[in-house]
Amino acid sequence: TDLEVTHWWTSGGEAAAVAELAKAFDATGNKWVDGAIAGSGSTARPIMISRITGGDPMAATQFNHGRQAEELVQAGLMRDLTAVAEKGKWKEVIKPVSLLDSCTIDGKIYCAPVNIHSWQWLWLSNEAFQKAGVPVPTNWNEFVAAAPALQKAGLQALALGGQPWQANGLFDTLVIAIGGKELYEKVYKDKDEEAAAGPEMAKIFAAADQARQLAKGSNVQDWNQATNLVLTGKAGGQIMGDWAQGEFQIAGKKAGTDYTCLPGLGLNQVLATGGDAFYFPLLDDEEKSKAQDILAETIVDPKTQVAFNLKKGSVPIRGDVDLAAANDCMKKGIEIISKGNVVTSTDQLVSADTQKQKEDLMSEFFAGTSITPEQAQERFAEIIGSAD
Amino acid sequence: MADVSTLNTTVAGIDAVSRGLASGPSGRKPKRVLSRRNIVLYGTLTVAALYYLLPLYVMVVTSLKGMPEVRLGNIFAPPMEITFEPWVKAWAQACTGLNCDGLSRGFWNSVRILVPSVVVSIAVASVSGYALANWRFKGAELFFSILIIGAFIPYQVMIYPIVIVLRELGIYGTLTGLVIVHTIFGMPILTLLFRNYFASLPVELFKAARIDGAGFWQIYFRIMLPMSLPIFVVAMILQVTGIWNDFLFGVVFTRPDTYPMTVQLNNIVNSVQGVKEYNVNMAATLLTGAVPLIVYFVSGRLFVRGIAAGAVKG
Amino acid sequence: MHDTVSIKKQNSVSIRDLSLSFGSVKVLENLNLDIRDGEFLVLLGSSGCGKSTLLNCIAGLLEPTEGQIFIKDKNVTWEEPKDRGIGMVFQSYALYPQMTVEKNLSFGLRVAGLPKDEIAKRVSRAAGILQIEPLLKRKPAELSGGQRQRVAIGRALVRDVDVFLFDEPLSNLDAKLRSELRVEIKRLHQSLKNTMIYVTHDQIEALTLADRIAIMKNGVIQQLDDPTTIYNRPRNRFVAGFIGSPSMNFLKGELSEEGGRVVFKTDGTSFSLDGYEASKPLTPGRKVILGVRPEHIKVDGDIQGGEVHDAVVEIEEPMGADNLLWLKHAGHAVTARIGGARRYAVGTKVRVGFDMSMASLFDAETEERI
Amino acid sequence: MHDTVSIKKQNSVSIRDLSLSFGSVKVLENLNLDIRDGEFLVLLGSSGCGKSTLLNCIAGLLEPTEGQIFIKDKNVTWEEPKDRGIGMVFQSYALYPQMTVEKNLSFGLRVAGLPKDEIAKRVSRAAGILQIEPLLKRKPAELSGGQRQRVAIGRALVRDVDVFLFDEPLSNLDAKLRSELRVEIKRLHQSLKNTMIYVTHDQIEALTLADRIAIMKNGVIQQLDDPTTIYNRPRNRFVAGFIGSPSMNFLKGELSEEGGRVVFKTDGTSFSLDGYEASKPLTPGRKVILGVRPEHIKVDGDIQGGEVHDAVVEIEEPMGADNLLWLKHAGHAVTARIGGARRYAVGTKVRVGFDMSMASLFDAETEERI
Amino acid sequence: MAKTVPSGRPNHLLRNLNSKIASIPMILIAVVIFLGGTLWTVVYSFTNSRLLPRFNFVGLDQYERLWASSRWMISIQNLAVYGILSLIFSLVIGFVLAALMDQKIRFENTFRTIFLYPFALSFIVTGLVWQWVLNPEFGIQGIVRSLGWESFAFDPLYNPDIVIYGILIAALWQGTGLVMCLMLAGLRGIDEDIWKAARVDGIPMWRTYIFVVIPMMRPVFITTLVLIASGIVKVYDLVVAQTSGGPGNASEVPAKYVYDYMFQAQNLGQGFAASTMMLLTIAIIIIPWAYLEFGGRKRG
Ligand SMILES: Nc1ncnc2c1ncn2[C@@H]1O[C@H](COP(=O)(O)OP(=O)(O)OP(=O)(O)O)[C@@H](O)[C@H]1O
Ligand SMILES: Nc1ncnc2c1ncn2[C@@H]1O[C@H](COP(=O)(O)OP(=O)(O)OP(=O)(O)O)[C@@H](O)[C@H]1O
Ligand SMILES: [Mg+2]
Ligand SMILES: [Mg+2]
Repeated sequence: TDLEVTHWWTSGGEAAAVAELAKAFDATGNKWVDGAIAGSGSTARPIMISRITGGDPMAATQFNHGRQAEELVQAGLMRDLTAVAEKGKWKEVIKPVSLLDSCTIDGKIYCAPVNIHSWQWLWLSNEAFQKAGVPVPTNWNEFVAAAPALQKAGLQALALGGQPWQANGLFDTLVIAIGGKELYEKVYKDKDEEAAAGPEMAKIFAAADQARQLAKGSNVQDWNQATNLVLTGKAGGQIMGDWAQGEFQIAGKKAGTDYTCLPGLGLNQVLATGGDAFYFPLLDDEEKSKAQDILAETIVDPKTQVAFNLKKGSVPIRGDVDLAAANDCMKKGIEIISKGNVVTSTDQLVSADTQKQKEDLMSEFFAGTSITPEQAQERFAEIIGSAD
Repeated sequence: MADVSTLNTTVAGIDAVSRGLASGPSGRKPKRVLSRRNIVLYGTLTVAALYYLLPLYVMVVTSLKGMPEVRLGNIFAPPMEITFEPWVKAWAQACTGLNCDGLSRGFWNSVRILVPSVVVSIAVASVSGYALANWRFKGAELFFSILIIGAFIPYQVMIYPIVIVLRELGIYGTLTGLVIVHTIFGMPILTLLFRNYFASLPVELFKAARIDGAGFWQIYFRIMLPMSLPIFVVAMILQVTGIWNDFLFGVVFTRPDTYPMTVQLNNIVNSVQGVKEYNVNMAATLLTGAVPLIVYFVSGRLFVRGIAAGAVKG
Repeated sequence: MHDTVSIKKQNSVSIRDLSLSFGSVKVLENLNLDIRDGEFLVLLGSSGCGKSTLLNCIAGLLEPTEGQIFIKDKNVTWEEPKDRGIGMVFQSYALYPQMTVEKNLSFGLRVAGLPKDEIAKRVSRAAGILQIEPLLKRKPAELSGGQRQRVAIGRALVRDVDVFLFDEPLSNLDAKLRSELRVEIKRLHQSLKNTMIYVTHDQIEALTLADRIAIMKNGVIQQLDDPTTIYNRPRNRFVAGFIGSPSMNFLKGELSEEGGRVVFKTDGTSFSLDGYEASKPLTPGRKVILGVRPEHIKVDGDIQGGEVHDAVVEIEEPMGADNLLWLKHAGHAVTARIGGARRYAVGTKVRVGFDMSMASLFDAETEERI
Repeated sequence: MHDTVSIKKQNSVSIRDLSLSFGSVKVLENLNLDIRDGEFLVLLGSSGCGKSTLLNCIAGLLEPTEGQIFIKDKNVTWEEPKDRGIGMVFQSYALYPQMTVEKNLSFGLRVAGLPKDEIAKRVSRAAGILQIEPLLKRKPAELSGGQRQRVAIGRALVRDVDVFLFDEPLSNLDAKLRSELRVEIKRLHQSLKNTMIYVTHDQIEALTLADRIAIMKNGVIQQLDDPTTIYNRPRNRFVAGFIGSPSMNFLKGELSEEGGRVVFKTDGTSFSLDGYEASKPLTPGRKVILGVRPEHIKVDGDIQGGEVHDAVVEIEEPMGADNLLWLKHAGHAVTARIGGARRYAVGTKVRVGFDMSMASLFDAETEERI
Repeated sequence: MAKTVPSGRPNHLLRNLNSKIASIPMILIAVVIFLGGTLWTVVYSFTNSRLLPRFNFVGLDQYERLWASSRWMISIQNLAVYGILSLIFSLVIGFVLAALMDQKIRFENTFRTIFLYPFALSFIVTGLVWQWVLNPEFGIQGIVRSLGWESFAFDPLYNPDIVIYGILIAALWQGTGLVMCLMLAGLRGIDEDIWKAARVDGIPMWRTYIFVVIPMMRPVFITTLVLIASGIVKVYDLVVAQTSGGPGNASEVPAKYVYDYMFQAQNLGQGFAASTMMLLTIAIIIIPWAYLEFGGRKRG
C-alpha cells in the first residue's frame, strides 16, 4: 500500500536518513511516498496541519517531539497507536521513557518516536584553533578565553545562524550547561517566574551576552551554513544540536582530529532529549490504516533505528540496539543518556507559543546590543510567568 | 546673396506669393545624436536597465559555473569554464527528500494547475467586471468594495477559513479546490481591471445590443469579448505570473504527486546540503521563471496597449 | 378598457406621467406626450435637459421611477427593449467594431433566431434602401462617418419595427454630410411612414425634419407644435430664444399708451405694435420683452413701410447666401439678416424697420407670450 | 537681406516651400503662404487635409521636413514654440484640468518668471476682454463648453503675442454657442487687430470670420481669396462644392452653339448663359459642369426675367428663416432656397429660373472654372 | 385616464436575472470568503485558540499581548517605513521610467521587457538573488573592497538599522516594472493637445509633468496604488526569502507576525488578533476612499 509521508528532512544527512526509513518500509511490501517540504518545520507544519484539518491528510507525518500535535489528537484527527505500542512493548524498550510520555494523551499512545536529539553540544574546529595558535578548549569557559586569539587570527569566534530558533537553542543550552539541571527545571518545568528573574538566571544572561559578542559577524542564515564555517576552519566553534554531526560526517571529517565535540559545553554533562516522532492521521481507508501500523512498527524497529540514526547523527530511541558503528561524539551522547543525565526538552515542557516568544526575544537579543542582559532577563521572566 | 535674390524674383502663382528660400534656418532642425537630452535620456535608461539586469546577470553567470568556481566568491565574474551541469541538475536531478528528479517533476503539475486556474479566474472576474460595469444592480458596488478591501488581506489569514470552506464542500486537496482558491485571490484586482475596462467602452454599444435583443450572455460573448482582447492579455499576464509563482496555495491545497514546480524550487533552494549549491539554485530559478518570461516576451506589446486601451481609467 | 382603445387609433407612442430621477436628481417629472402614428417628432433642447433620458425610457434602457409608457396601444413600461417594437440609432453609431457591416445589420435577427433566408432578405432590403450594398463586407473602422451612420440606421431598419428612435444621429458629422443625411432621413420617413422620434439639439435639423417639435427644458416640455408655429409663434421666451440662428433679438421695455394706441417703449424709443396679434390684452404699464428675429428687421431698401429707426453697423458677418449685420440701435445691439449680395462696411449708418406682424411680445416676469 | 525686408512690411507670417511628411506619407508639399499683418486668415478644408499639420508647423510643434517659416520678419523655422510670439487655442481646449481658470491663464507667465503685478494685470485684462472674471476661481470641469473655450482663448491672450493660432476652436460646441462665440472672436479680432490664423472645416465660420480664406485639399491650397470671391467665383469645382450649404447644384453637360450664342446643354434641356462672366473662351463642344447655388435658383414669384423651366417639388425642408426645396428638374435633382414664409407641398409643380450671372462653369476634366 | 391601467410592475429581483446569476460567484467570494472570513477571524481573535480554532472567549487578552509585544511594534514600524518608502519610490521610479520611455525612444520594447522581467520571478527567487548581491562577503561590498576600497560598507541585510532598506531594494527591483507599464499606459492616454499647449506656453517639460500631467493621471495612480498597497500590506515571502525577519527582529513585518504566530507558535488567537489589527487599519484607510471612488457617485 502506498503511504504518503510528509517531513521536513531535506538536508544531506537528513535525506540519507529518511532513505533508510523508506527502504525499511518498502521492504515490508508497502510503498513510501515521499512528501518532503523544505524550509524547516515552520514552513512545513502549517501545510501539514492544514491538510489534516482540511480532511485530506497524509498517511504519516513528522512532528517535533512535544506538544505540537496535541490539539490534533484532542480533535480526534490522529490514529491511536496503543495497540501497536503494546505489541512492540514500546513502554519497555523506549528510553528515556519521557519520549513516550509526550506521545501519550489520556493514556493512549499517538506517535512513534524516531530519534533523540539533544541541543547541548559545542562543536569546535581543531583547524581554527591551530591557526590561532591556542589549544583546543575543553569547555565553554576556555572557549571564551580563547576567543580573542581566534579573532586576532581573523577568524570568527562563534558561528551562529540568523534564524531565531538557533539563538533560542543556544540560550537554552547555556541554561543547562551553566545553570544546571535544577535551574533548568525550575524555569521551564515549574515556570517559576522568580527563578527566571533571579540571580542564577542573571549569570546565564551574562554568558549569553558574552556569546553574542563572540557571534558577532557571522553573516549566515541557516544552521548548516554556520556549521560549515566551523567545518572549514573559518570559525572556532558553534553551539548546535547533535544533528550538526551529520554535516561533519558527510564532509568526511573525523571527530577528535578534525573537530571536537563538547556535550553540555564541557561544563555540565546533561542533555535535553527532544527529537522527532511520526504521527498517523486517522484515515478512512482500512488498508492504509493497516499499513500505518506497519510503518509505526518499522520506525521503532531496532534495525531501522540503527540505520536511520547513524545517518542522521542522532541517538536511537531505544537502549537495546548496538551502535558499534557510531562515532566518538555519538557515543559520548549515548553514554550520557544511558547514565540518565537527561532532562526533558523545552519543546515538551512549554507550548509552541511560549517557545516562539522566547525565540523572538533571543533573536532580538543576539542580533545586536540593542537590549541589555538585564532588560532581556526582565522580558524573559515575563514570558516564563505567562507560559503554559 | 545673389542667388537668393534671383530666386526671389521668380515670383509666380496665385497670390504673388514669393517663392524661394531666404537664407537662414530651413527645414528640419539638425539634431546631434549626442545632444544633452539624448545623453541624459539614454544614460538614465541604461543605468536603470543595468540595475534591473544586474541580478539577472548574476543568476545566469552563476548558473553556468561549477561549484568550485562559485566558491571562489566573485559572483560578478564571468564563468571561466562554462558548464551546463547545474541546469541539468536543477531540471532533472536535484533532490527533495527522496525524490531526485529536480524541477521536471513539478513542471507538468504546474501547467495542469496553471491552465484551469488562469482560465477560470479570468472568466469569473471578467464576467463579474462586466456585470458591475454594465448591469449595475443594487448593492453591486458594495460587494465590489468588499472585494477591493479583500485585496489587502494577507493570504495566510484566509487559509483557515478557506480550508474549512473547501472541507465542507468536500473538494479539499483536489485540483478543483486549488482552482477555486486561485480564483478567489485573483478576484479583487482582476475585477477592478475588468470593471474599469468595460466601463470605458462606449455605453451605446451595450444599449444597441440590448435593443437588438441580445441578453446578458450574448452581449458578453458576442459584443464585449471580441473587443476586449488586450485587457484579457493583461489579466492573463498577471494571473500567469501570480499562479505560476505561487507556493503557498500550491503546497497547502495539493498533494505531493501534484505539487507545482515552485514547491520543487523551494525545496531545491531551501534544502541546504553542505554548502548551498548556488549554481543549481540559480538555474532552477531561471527555469522556473521561464514560463512567465516567455509570456512577457510574446505579449509585451499587447500588455501596454491593453492597459492603455482603458484598463486604468477609473 | 375604453381608454386604451382611444389611444389606439391615433397614438403610436404615449407617455403618461413619466418621472425619472437619478438618485436625488429629478431629470424628468410628470411628463406626458402623445405621438401619432407615422409622425416625425423631434425632441429639441439644450444639453442636459433630459432628451436622451426620455428616449432611453421609451426604449426601455432606463427604468422610469414612475409613470407608464405605451407603444402601439400596449403598456410596455416593464418590457425588455427588444420586445417593444422599436429600433434605435445612437449619436456615436455604436456599431459593433469587430463585425462586418452585414453582421452588424443581422446581429439582432440572428439573436432572435430568424431563419437564414429571412435574415438575408431583410438585410439586403435595408442595404438597398440605404445604398450600402457595396459596404456589406467591410468593418466599421473602414467606413466614413456618413456610411457608419447609414449602417446604424440600417440596423434599426432590419428590425421591422413600428417606432424609430434617433439620439442625435448626425451630431458627430461635419456640416456638409449632416445636411445630406438629413435629407436622406427625411426621404426614409416619407417612404417608410414609421413613427420616428428624433432627439437633437440642432434646430436646423428640428425645423427641417419634424412634423412636430417638442422643445424641452429641464425635463419639461415647453412647447409641442409644428415647426412653423414654433418658429413664428413661440409660446415663451425660452422657445423663442432657442429656435432661430442667429438668435431672436430681445428688447426689454414696457407697454405704454401713445395716441390711443398701445406701443412698446424702451430707452425712450417707442415702437408701434401695429400688426401684432396679441393673445392677451395689451395693458399699458406692463413690463414686457419684445422679440424680433433678424430676418424681420428690414434694412434700408427692404423696408416696406411702417416705422423707421436709425442704426449703426457694428460687425458684418457675410455667410455666403446671407449677410448678418450686428447693429447698434437706440442703445441695444440687434442683429439683422440681409441678402448675401448686399454688403455694408463697419460703421455705416443704416435705417431699419421692424416687422411687427412677425414679432413676439413676452411678459417680462412670466416670460410667456402675450 | 532685401528680400526679408520685402516680407516685413506686409506680412506677419510667411511660409516658404514648406514640406512635411510623416514617414513616407507626404502631408504638405511645397506650400507657400503669406499672411498680412492684422489679417484674419481661415484655413478651410475637409478632415485630414493637413490644416492642423500646417498650423502646428507655424506654431513650432511640428518640424517641417523642408522649407522656412517667418513670423514678423524673423526666420523662426528652428525656434521653440514659446519664442515665436504666438498663442494657440486648441479644439479640445487643452486646459490644465486641475488648475483654476486663473492659474490656467497665469501658468505660462509664472513659469516665464514675470513679476506678480504684471501677471495680475495681464490676467485681469484678458478676463475683462473675455468676460470671465466671475469664473477665475473655478476649475475647467465646472465650466460650460463656451466658457472653457473662452478660457482657452484667454490663455493665448495673456501671452501678448503677435499671432493667434486657432485649431477648430468651436467644433466641440453646440450650434447656438458656436454662433455666439463666433461673434466674440470676430469682436476680439476687431479690437486687438492681431494676426489670426484660424483652422476650421465649418464653412459658416470661415465665411463669417475670414478676411481671406485658404481652401485646402490634400495639403495643397486650392484658392486663397476673400470670402465673397470664394463664394461667388470659386476657382474650381472642389471649392465650389465645398463652400455653401446646402451645396451648389452641379449639372453635367456641354457647351453648344444655339442661335449664334453659346448655351449650356444637358439631357436635351438648354440653358442660356447670358450674364455669365467667363474667364476663358467658351468653346462649343467643350464638356462642362454648370454650378448654381440654391439661392440662385429662383422659384415662381422670385423669377426676374430670363429663361423659365419647369420642376416638381420632391422634398421641402423648412429651416425657419428659409425654406429649402428639393426639386426634380429635367432629370436632375436640384435644390432651391426660398423665403421661410413660402411653403410648397410635396409634388407641387413650380417654375424655376437660373440666375446665370451668379453661376459658375467648370471644365469637366480639369474641373477648373472657365 | 390611462392612469387607470395597472402598472403591473414586475418583481424587482427578477429583472436582469442573468446578471444577478452571473454575479453570484463574485457575491459569494465577497461575502462568504472575504467578509465571512474576516468576521470569522475577528471573532476568533477574542479566543485563546491554539492550533485549532476553538471558541473559548478570553476578551481582549490577545490584543493586550499583541500591543505589549516588541516584535509587533517593530513589525508595524517596519511596515510603515517600508510601505511609505516603497509607495513613494515605486511611484516615482515607475513614473520617471515611464516618462523617459514616453520620449519616443528607440528600443522601447527592449527597455520595457528589461524593466518588466523581474515581475516574472517569484519572491523566493528574488529574495535569494538579492541576498546574494547584498552579501557583504561576495556581493557588491565584497567586489568593491576587492577593488581596493577597503572601508566600503554596504551590507544592508546584515545591519539591523538598515535591513528594511535592503528588502526595499529587492522589492523595488521586482515591482517597479509593472508600475512603469501602468504609468506608461496612462501617459499614452494624455491628450496630445495638452503637451502642445504647454509647449506654446513655454512650460519646461518637467513642470508640465509635475503640474499638469500627473494630476491628470489620477485614475492610473489609483489602480497602481491599489496594486502596490495591497502588495505592501501582504509582504511576507520577500522578507522570509531574504532575511527571515532578521537580523534579530529587525526586518519583521506584520504579515509574518501573523503567519508565525498562527503556525509556528500555534497560537491562532494571537495571529487572528494581529491580522484583525491589520485589517482594521486598512479598513479605516480604504473604506472612505472606496466609498468615494466606487460607491457614491455614478458615472454618467
Ligand atoms: N446615470 C446618470 N446619473 C446621474 N445623472 C445623470 C445620469 N445620466 C444623465 N444624468 C443627468 O440627467 C440630465 C439629463 O441627461 P440627458 O442625457 O437626458 O441629457 P440630454 O438632453 O440628452 O443632453 P445632451 O444633449 O447633452 O445629450 C443631465 O443633467 C445629466 O447630468
Ligand atoms: N503623427 C502622424 N503620423 C502619421 N500621419 C499623420 C500624423 N498626424 C497626422 N497625420 C496624417 O496627416 C494628414 C493631415 O492631418 P491633419 O491633422 O493636419 O488634418 P486636419 O486637416 O487637421 O484634419 P481634421 O479636420 O480632422 O483635424 C492626415 O491624413 C493624417 O492621417
Ligand atoms: Mg443626449
Ligand atoms: Mg485638425
